[in-house]
Amino acid sequence: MKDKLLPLDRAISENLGPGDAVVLGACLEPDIPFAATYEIIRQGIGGLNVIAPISDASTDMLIGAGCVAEVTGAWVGNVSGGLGHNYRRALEDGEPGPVIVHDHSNFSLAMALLAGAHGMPYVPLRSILGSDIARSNPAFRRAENPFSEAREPVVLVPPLQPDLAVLPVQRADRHGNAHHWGSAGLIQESALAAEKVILLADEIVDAEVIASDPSRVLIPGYLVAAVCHLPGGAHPSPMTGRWRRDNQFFEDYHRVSRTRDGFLDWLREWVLEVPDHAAYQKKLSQRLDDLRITGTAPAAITSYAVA
Amino acid sequence: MKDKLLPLDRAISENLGPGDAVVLGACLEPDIPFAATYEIIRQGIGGLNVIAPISDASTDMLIGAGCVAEVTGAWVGNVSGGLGHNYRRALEDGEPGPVIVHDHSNFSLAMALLAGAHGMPYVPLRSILGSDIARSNPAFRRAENPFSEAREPVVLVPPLQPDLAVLPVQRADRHGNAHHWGSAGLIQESALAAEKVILLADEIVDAEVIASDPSRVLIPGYLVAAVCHLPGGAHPSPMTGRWRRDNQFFEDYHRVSRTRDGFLDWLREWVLEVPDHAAYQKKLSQRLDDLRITGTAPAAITSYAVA
Amino acid sequence: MIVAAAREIADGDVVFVGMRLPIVAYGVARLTHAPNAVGLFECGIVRYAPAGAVLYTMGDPPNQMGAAWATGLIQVMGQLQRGRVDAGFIGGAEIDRFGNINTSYIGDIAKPRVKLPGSGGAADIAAMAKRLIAIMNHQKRRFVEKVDYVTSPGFLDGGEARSKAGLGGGPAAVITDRCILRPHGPRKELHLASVHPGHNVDEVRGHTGWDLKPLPGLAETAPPSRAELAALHAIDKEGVWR
Amino acid sequence: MIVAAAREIADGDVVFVGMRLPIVAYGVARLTHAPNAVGLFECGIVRYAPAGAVLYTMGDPPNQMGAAWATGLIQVMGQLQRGRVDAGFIGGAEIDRFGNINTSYIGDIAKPRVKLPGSGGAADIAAMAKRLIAIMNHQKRRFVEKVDYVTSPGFLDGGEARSKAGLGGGPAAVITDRCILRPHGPRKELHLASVHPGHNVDEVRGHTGWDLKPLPGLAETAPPSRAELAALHAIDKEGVWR
Repeated sequence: MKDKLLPLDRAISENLGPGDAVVLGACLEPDIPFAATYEIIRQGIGGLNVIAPISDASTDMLIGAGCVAEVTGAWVGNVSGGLGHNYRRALEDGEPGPVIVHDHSNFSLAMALLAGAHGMPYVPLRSILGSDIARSNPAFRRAENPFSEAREPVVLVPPLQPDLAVLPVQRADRHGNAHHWGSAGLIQESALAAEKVILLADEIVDAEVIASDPSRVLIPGYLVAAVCHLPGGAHPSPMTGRWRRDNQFFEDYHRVSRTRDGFLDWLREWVLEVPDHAAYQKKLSQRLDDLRITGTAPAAITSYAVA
Repeated sequence: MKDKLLPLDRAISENLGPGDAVVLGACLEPDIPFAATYEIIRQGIGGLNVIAPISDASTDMLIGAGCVAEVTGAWVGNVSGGLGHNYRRALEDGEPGPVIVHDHSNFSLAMALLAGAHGMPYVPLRSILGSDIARSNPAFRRAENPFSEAREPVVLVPPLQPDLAVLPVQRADRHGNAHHWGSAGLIQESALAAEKVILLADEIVDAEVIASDPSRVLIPGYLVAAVCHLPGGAHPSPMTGRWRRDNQFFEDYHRVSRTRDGFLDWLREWVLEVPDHAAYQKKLSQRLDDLRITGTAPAAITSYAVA
Repeated sequence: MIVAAAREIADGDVVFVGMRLPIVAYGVARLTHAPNAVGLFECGIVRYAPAGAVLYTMGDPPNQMGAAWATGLIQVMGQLQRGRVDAGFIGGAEIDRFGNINTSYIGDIAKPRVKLPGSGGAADIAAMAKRLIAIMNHQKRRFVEKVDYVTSPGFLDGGEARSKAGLGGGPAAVITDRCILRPHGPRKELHLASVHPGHNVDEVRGHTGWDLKPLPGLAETAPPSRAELAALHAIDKEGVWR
Repeated sequence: MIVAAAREIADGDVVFVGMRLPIVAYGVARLTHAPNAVGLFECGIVRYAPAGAVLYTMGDPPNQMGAAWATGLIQVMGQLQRGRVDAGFIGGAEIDRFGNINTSYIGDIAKPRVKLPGSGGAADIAAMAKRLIAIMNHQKRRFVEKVDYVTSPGFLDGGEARSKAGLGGGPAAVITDRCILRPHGPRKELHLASVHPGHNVDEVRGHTGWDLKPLPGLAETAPPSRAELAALHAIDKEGVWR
C-alpha cells in the first residue's frame, strides 16, 4: 500500500488551494486541527470556505489572518471567551475583509455533511423550522412532507462535499488507516463527505495496530490523501486519552484579539514567526508537557479471534 | 439504575405483541437473534411485520411457523442454500398463510431505519432508481431533486420506527449498556429507530466494563427495555470474536424445509419441543462447544485517561 | 440561577445539556432530586453521572471518561428530532416576550451592529426538545420586545404560531439572575413566575424591555437548600462557573 | 468463471463484493493482478487482503479479523451512492438482453410462480457502481428476452433508458459458465464477447433466450494462468465455491 506520510506543509500545499471548501474542526470542542490552521495561515492560502459546526477559535484565527471568504458553520467564537473578535470585525466592519456566512445549526450542518458522505441528494429536516437560519441561508429550501396528511413543513438541506477535511486522530498507520475514539462530532461524516482527507496523527503505529480493531477505524486509508505525524497537533484543543485542553491559551487569545493590533501581535508570535509544528512544540515546551495525558485508563479487552 | 436483566420468555412476552413490527436480524449474516426467533414461535405471537435487510433463515422460520403477516426486507432465504422454502410456499401458495412483502433493497431499508432513528421526515434516494422495487412497494414516492437543474429523479423513502428491535451483542451490563463490535450492518440504526430494544447479551459484565470504552457502546441502557443473558443466542449465525457460523445447521434446515412436513418436523425438534435456550444449548452440546471461539486476538490498547 | 435551572430537570428526564452553566445545573440535579436523569451533549456524549472534574468544554477528557456513550453528533442530536429529549438548556444574547432567542445578529443581517457566534445546537434544541429552559443574565438590552433574529424559536409571534410552524414543545422557563419567567395564557407570553431572594418585582420589570406581567401566585424563588449547595460545590469545585 | 470474474477487477479498484463466488473472485484478483484493490462488503466490512480462511458468508469471523474497517451498512453502501465504487458484482436468477436482472419474482408479483429471495444489496450495486459485473449460470430459462421483474437495473429498455432513469454506470460484463457477454452499440444490448475453452458459439446461443449476437473480434476466453489457478486454490482451499 502507498506510504502517505508527509510533512504538514507539503500535505497542505498539495491538497488545499485558494477558494477551497475545507473542514477544519469536525468534533466541536476537541480534536480541532490547529496545527493545520496555523500552516494554512503561514502559506497564506486565501478565499477559503471554512466548514465546521463549532471549532472554537480556529475559524476566528483564519478570518483574522485573511484566509477566509466564506464560513459554513453553526457557531464561530471562542468557547472560553464567548465572542470571536475577528469574526465580529469581519462581519461588522469588513476587517480585514468581508466574509460571507452560510448560517447553519449544528444539526443542519450535520445533515448536509451526512448527505455529502453518502451521496444523498438532500435531507429533509424539521430541526430548524421556526428559526431565521432557514431564511438567512438561501441554500435551504422549504417543502412539505409528502408523507404527511397535515401538510407538514420541512426544510430541505443540500449536501456538502468539501474539497478537503483535516482531521486529527489519536493514531494512524503510514497508509492512512486510523483509529479515533471519544466523542466523534461530525468527524466520520466529514471524512466521507470530503473529496480529500488529511489526517493529523498524534501517533504513527504499525498497520497491525489499526487492523487489530477494525471497529475503531475512523476511515480506511484508501480514502486518505495524506497522514501527518503531529503529536499535540490539536493544541490548544483537547484530544481524548492524549491531551487536556489549554484553557489559558484560549483565554489569552480572547483577550489579546480584542483589538486588531493585539490579534496581529498574537499572530506573529504564535503563527508567522513559528516555522512549523516542531517549533511550536518547542515554544510551548513545559506547558505542552503539562497538558499531556500520561496516565492510562484502558478500555476493556475486545477480541476478534476466529477460533 | 434499573436492573433490566430478564429471562428471554418474559422479555419477549412483555415487549412484543401480535401485529407488531419487529427487527429480527439487523446485521445481515452475523448476529441474528435466533434464540428470540424460536421464543416468538414458541409463544405463538402472530401477525408480525418482520423487518430485516437480510437475516438468513430466521424470517423463513417465522413465516413457516405462521407468525408473519408482513415482511419488510431486502432478502429472505438461506445464505447457505439460497431460496427460502417457507417464503416460497407463503408467496406462491399461501401456505401456511398469506404474507405481504414490502420490497426493499438493503440501502433503501437502511435509509428507512436511518430516518426512523433520527426523526427524519423521509430520505431521498438515488439507489433504487430503475428498479421495480420502487414500484412494487407503494410506500415509496417518486419526486424530483429540487436542487438539481436537470430535473433529476429521486425516490423518497418514508421512515421506519419498529415497535421492537431484538439485537444480539457481545456484552452488556444489567442496565442495558452494551458493547458491539465487528461489522454493524443496521444494528445502530435499528436500536435508535425502534420504540423498544431487547438485547441478547453473550456475556453480562459489570457496568465498569462497558463504561471503560464509551466509543464501543452500541446504545446506552436508558434506551433499552430488557437485557437477556444468552450465550450463543445468535446460533447458528456467527458473532465476531465469540462464535463461528454453524454452516451445517443452515444446510440441514435448507434441505429438510424443502417440504412443509419436513419443516414441521424440524420445527418440533428444534423449537417447539425445546423449552428454552438452555435446553437448546444442551441439545447442541458438543456441537456448540466446537463453534465457540476460545482464542483471543485482542484489539490494541485504547485509553480514556484524563491526566 | 444554577440551582433554579437544576430544579427544572425532573428525575428520569433525558436532558440536552448545553455549554457552561447547564453542565453544572445538570450535575446538581443529578446529585440531588434527579438521580436517574440522562445528560446529552451535542459533541457526541451521553452521561449518567456528572464528569469527575470541572469542565471548560463538553468535549474535555473528564466528560469522555466513563461516559455512557461516546458517539457522533447525529446519534445524539437525532434523539431531539426523534422526540426523545425531555428538556434542553440554552443561553442567549437576546430574548423576547415570546421566548424567541437571538444568538446570531444584532441589527441588520447584511451589516450587523454585533455579530454573535451563532446557533451551535441551540436552534435544534429550541425547536425539538419537549421543554426548553433558557438561562440568561437579566438586562434590559437582552430582554427585548422583539429579537432582531430568531436563532432559537420560542413561541414566535405567540399563540399558535409555533405549532403552525410545525413545532411542538417550546419554552418552559427562562431562568435569569433575578427571577424565573414562564409562558402563560393563550398568547404564551413570558410572565414573571418567581423572584429570586434579594430581588423584587419592580427591579425585574425595570430590567425587562416589555411590559412584564406577573403570574397569578407569583412567589419568591426558594433559596438553595443545603443539599443543593453541597451538590453545586461538588460539581464545580473550583468555582469556575459560579 | 471465477477467474474470468477476477479479471474484471483492475488494480486499485474499489470493488463491491457480493455473496459467494465474487468473494473468491476478489481474492484471486487481489493475489494476482490487482494487489491494490479494495473490497467492500455490505454487512459493513472493508478489506484489503482477502480473509485468511474460507468464507461461507461475508460476516464470518475470518472476514472481520484484520479488516480495514468494520462499520455499518450505510458507511459502506453510501460509498456506492457517493460514486466511489468502481466495480460491483452480483448474481441473479434471470437476466435479459439489456442486462436487467431479476432476483425477486418469477411470474406475477401478486401470485408469483417462484418467489426468489429478493434484492439484498443487488439493486443498489446495479444502480450505483460504475461498472456492474454479473455472474450467472448460463441456462435458457435464466437468459431471457425480458425479465419478469427488474430487481437490479441494467440498461432497462436499452439505449438511453438507463440514463433517463437517472442512473450512470451499468453492466460492463456478464460472466457465465460458458462465456462472457458485454453490452455493445447504441442500444447497449448484451453481445457475446468471448467463449470459454471447451464451449462454442452455437451452444451458447442455444442456451440464450434471445438472438445473441457476437461482438466483432469474438475470441476464446484465455484459460486460467498458473498464477490464477494458484490464487484460486489459496483463496478457496477446500473447494467450497468451485
